[in-house]
Amino acid sequence: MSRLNIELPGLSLKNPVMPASGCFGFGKEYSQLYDLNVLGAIMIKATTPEPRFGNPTPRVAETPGGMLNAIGLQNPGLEKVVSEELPWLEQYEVPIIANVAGSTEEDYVRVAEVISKAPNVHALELNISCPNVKTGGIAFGTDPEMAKNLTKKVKAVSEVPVYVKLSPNVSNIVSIAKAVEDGGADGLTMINTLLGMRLDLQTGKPILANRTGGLSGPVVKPVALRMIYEVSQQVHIPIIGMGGIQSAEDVIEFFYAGASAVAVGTQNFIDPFVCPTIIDELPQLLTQLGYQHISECTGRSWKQHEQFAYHRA
Amino acid sequence: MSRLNIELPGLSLKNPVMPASGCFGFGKEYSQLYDLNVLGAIMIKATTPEPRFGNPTPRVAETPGGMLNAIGLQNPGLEKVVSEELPWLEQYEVPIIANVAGSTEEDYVRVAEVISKAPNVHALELNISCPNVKTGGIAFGTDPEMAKNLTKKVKAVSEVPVYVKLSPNVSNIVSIAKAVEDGGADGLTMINTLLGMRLDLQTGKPILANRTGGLSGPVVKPVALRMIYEVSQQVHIPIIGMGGIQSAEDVIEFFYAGASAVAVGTQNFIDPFVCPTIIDELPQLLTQLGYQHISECTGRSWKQHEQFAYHRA
Amino acid sequence: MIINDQCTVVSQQQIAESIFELVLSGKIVEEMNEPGRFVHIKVTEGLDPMLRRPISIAAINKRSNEFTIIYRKQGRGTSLLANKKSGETVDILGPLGNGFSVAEANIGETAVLVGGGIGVPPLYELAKQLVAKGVKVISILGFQSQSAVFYEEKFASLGETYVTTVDGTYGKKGFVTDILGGLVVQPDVIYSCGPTPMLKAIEKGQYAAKVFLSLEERMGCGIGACFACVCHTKDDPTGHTYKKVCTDGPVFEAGEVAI
Amino acid sequence: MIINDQCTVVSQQQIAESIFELVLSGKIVEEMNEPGRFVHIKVTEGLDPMLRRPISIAAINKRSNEFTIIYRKQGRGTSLLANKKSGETVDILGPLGNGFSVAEANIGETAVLVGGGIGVPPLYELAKQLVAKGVKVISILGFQSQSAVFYEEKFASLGETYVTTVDGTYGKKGFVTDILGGLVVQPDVIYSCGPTPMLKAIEKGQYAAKVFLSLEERMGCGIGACFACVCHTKDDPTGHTYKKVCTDGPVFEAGEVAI
Ligand SMILES: Cc1cc2nc3c(=O)[nH]c(=O)nc-3n(C[C@H](O)[C@H](O)[C@H](O)COP(=O)(O)OP(=O)(O)OC[C@H]3O[C@@H](n4cnc5c(N)ncnc54)[C@H](O)[C@@H]3O)c2cc1C
Ligand SMILES: Cc1cc2nc3c(=O)[nH]c(=O)nc-3n(C[C@H](O)[C@H](O)[C@H](O)COP(=O)(O)OP(=O)(O)OC[C@H]3O[C@@H](n4cnc5c(N)ncnc54)[C@H](O)[C@@H]3O)c2cc1C
Ligand SMILES: Cc1cc2nc3c(=O)[nH]c(=O)nc-3n(C[C@H](O)[C@H](O)[C@H](O)COP(=O)(O)O)c2cc1C
Ligand SMILES: Cc1cc2nc3c(=O)[nH]c(=O)nc-3n(C[C@H](O)[C@H](O)[C@H](O)COP(=O)(O)O)c2cc1C
Ligand code: FES
Ligand code: FES
Repeated sequence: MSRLNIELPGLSLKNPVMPASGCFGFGKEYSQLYDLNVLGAIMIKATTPEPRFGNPTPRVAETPGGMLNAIGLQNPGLEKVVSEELPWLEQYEVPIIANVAGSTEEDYVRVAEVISKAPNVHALELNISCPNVKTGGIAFGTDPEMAKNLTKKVKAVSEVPVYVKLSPNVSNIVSIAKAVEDGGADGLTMINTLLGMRLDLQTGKPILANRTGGLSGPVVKPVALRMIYEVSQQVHIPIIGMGGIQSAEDVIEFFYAGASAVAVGTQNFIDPFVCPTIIDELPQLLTQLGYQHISECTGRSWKQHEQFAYHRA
Repeated sequence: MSRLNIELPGLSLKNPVMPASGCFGFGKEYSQLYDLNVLGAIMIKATTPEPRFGNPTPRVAETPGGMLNAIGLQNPGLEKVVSEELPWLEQYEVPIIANVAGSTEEDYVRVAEVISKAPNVHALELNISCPNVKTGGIAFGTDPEMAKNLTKKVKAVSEVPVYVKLSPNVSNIVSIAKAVEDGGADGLTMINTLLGMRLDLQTGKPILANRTGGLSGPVVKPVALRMIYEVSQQVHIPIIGMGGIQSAEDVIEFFYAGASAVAVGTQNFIDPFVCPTIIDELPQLLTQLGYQHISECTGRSWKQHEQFAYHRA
Repeated sequence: MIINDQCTVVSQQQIAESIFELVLSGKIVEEMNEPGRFVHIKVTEGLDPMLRRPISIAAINKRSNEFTIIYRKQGRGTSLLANKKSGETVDILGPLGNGFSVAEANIGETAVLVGGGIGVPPLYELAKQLVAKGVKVISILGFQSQSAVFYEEKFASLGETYVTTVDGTYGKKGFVTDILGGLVVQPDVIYSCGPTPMLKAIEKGQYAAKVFLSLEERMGCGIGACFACVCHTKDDPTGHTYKKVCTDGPVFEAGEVAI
Repeated sequence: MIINDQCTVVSQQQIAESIFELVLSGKIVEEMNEPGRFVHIKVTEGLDPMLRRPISIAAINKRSNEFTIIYRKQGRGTSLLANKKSGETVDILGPLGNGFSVAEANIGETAVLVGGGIGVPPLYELAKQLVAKGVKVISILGFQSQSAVFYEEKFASLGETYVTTVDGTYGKKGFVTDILGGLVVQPDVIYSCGPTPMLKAIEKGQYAAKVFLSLEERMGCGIGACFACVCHTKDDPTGHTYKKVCTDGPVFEAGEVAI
């Protein structure tokens, strides 16, 4: 009996662990290192209608306990993703979640329409939270109305369930989450990166050519957990959690906060075997903590509070 | 000739390094360790009209490279701060910046009016960004209109310049900064803590009794730098920067981003001698980097970009 | 005076399951006198982990300029501490807090020391000082299981010593209060350190006129500046009066604070 | 094959000002053949610092199962690496990237190796392999100052070797290109690694028909997945075609990418 399988809209996951978008390319590199079939799913790199080179380099900078990136959505473009990258991934029995990006509503709609038809794409991840592009991206992610409208339009054309990826750079994450739920989102993925910066001591200038970049890694974990905790209590759609996950223990913490599955980003760069390692370790950790199935952990932090409030009433 | 003195509204600082509010109590504890006269200024613990016990314990939790706190503005109340804490601090030749907090506009106004009359209080720091209290605090810090109105009211009664302390938990830090500048703020202090959370692996419950708490320490540095960089280019009032400062190098990085002075918070807990150490090390670092005076570093990141744009035109 | 000292590891050894005894030397020892105080340890340079860890002083040796701490390896901080080898340095801030007052027990009186698990260590220095003063010491040490028992002989060499284990694998099966309640002599003073339920039971039992309890709380600064470690006072359990565990405590008299 | 190996420190020594030579052993050596590839090093467990550091392989010793890296101690990562002592382990991911192709130089031809500063190390394994093949090797090594010079004798034992220093404190005062331009023999192949201005000058000078340059770029993953390290191709300098320094490079033929 599997203790890790999870059913989410569009996704029958053998386990709830997947690489996060932009941290795993289109899978080829990591396939040299291990069998991708062990993964619960794969979130592929953001796809835009046209090929994009992205930002000038340097594109990464290190911060205490984390990193900044300003890749700028570099990708080979919709056509090539659909004709080359996705077909290559078909050799694996792993559902693909396609990360959809763009500068205008039309961009998102176009990518969603086409990419959602690919046989191995089981869900879309609507990236309204990329901090590293000048137009679109995060603008959609900080305005509830815009986020809702975009979600609606994408839902209208998508052949698979749509997850919306939320930005943490907002005053009120719950209002954005509710707006996209209203717009018809089937699920949420959170969080994308926090906007940050580093400056070079010698020159006084930003280390990143793009000046600012997205903060990821262990440092963002407490922010991600807090947001998932807040949002999961207010929406009725599932959350795929991410932000600084490094270990099986971290996965459980995200489930406690309210996640139903998780993605691992930055840690793939540090330990390329982190996903299979976590998947291996989860069953034993569940045993240790006294759970039969990982789904028992979802929302345990607030579900217990509810129960507690109930008992007192 | 001093290479570190800085003139800011209300504040003649012999050097630009001061302990951050809430991380230094009212100075007594650290005075056992070193002579407080070395400090540029002292930002004292938030003061509310009435004494507050704050939140239940545990009030702190560790996170990778940072910490969460949910003290909840514990303080002895306005009367005692004015009659006991501030007079005790008068033995030092150090300007005091009084951190003003409350649940309602009236609270802020009352504290500001009284505390700004204390002879050694040279400036107020309006705390509209505490994430750990249910009413007031951060609500004022995420709504530009509320922030502006509160600033106006406090300015109307304060006998000393008013600095407003900004919350990083917002979609658009520049709009809040401009709003409080409009409201008459003499300066800004930024950033307060990022809202975060940790969960206990064994129980599934939040580690903090208050559930969520404010994230501080090195992890928030890139976020603080980015916000200071954005805001300093858009306002005409000075910024006292803070968020993860641990070293003289960090101080320079904050200046580059746009700060005119800095505060050190969490690092006081790890190295209680951090402020004097940084103050000692700054002159040598300036020499190494080729600056005569620390003020040359302020805004160097974007001032150079301006120059560059100018040269190209 | 509180100082920040880079102490040298004299020796480190495991003395029970997950329990380590670390002997350190440094000039901080000159500042150490009262038992029951603690040190705040930065287990590694850098930010992983970032915060200091509070650990009680278990023994002070003025002559050799050494002190001992005993700790349980549990999370990242104590695990890294357990890796320290002789000759390496450890960043120590201290001594901190208010400890056990030896003055509360008079010559010839009987003090009962009640420790639970990693609450046992600070009682050892206390026992030594009490005995040196001429106070009769009875020690009651509670552990989970046989494998967790440590320092029994050390305490035994200073006075009557009882050991309990929760699972009965060593000493008497049960809790320290089982022994405490059955003592023939009436203690003049009780000093205790251990898990909160144990301290509560001891406070409730009113086993002696003077009872001193050492508390634990999550700490930030350890020196009284951050308000992380406060507790309510017993006579104002919901008000705004408070005590700080790091400076007013960790040792309080029973009835002083709400535990 | 790329593997993640916990290598053992065989020796570590400082060989010039701030320059360290670290010899490691591990089964990863079985995977190492081509010169000019690099390893991605996690200098310490935990998150301080977090990212791996790319460092070139300077020498491969298949018989003893050892390889050498030479690096400049500058930031936190390399400083921690410099503390590693014999017997300790270092977390190595590799070998990574496309290195210098020995096949490009034919037996009897002349290859000129041009290295600047910490660009010198990967040329050493290259020199050894070229000489073993029967290629004539001339090495031109540029440094800032006398105190920064290293490995001159090692290169000299493999062929004609020139050293330049910027301040003239050792060898010829000036830049490597001063020597390169004045060589009597016409190089068949040039292999170079060093600071970008140097590489640009070599590319521009067209000193040989075949020129190979090893680039540096800030890296995330090191294996081609994160798009941190891309550069434009020379024939499409503003378009969307690109090469990744970590997998397509670090070694490129002159004219391949925009540097
Ligand atoms: C005054 C005082 C004296 C103490 N004396 C001893 C002693 O002599 N021997 C001993 O083994 N332990 C003692 N403790 C408990 C000790 O501080 C914790 O076991 C230790 O901090 C755990 O650190 P960690 O990194 O291993 O665990 P982690 O769980 O990784 O620590 C995470 C964070 O929680 C804090 N924390 C975790 N458990 C505790 C706790 N029980 N009390 C306070 N903070 C905690 C840590 O300090 C750290 O900030 C004492 C605690 C206090 C307050
Ligand atoms: C393919 C390749 C091969 C290299 N080979 C060598 C070598 O053989 N010997 C040697 O001394 N150095 C080499 N370098 C440079 C080396 O990677 C950096 O000196 C090192 O990463 C600095 O780390 P730090 O922690 O000391 O510095 P920090 O400045 O603290 O590093 C901060 C961040 O910037 C990155 N960084 C800093 N400088 C560089 C740089 N020049 N190139 C790429 N990333 C950088 C670090 O990796 C880290 O992520 C090579 C770089 C590349 C890309
Ligand atoms: C180098 C890099 C590239 C990224 N690219 C994308 C992307 O293309 N689309 C996207 O939605 N998120 C992208 N992200 C964000 C991650 O998917 C993830 O949300 C974030 O990094 C937090 O998780 P982590 O801390 O585990 O990395 C990227 C992150 C990094 C570090
Ligand atoms: C324990 C603790 C208590 C704090 N209390 C206050 C406070 O009372 N008022 C306030 O404006 N900021 C308070 N802060 C925020 C700090 O002043 C500072 O803005 C923040 O911690 C970021 O700086 P740092 O990373 O250097 O700590 C507190 C921070 C900590 C860690
Ligand atoms: S730990 Fe900071 S006040 Fe006690
Ligand atoms: S470093 Fe990640 S693609 Fe090159």
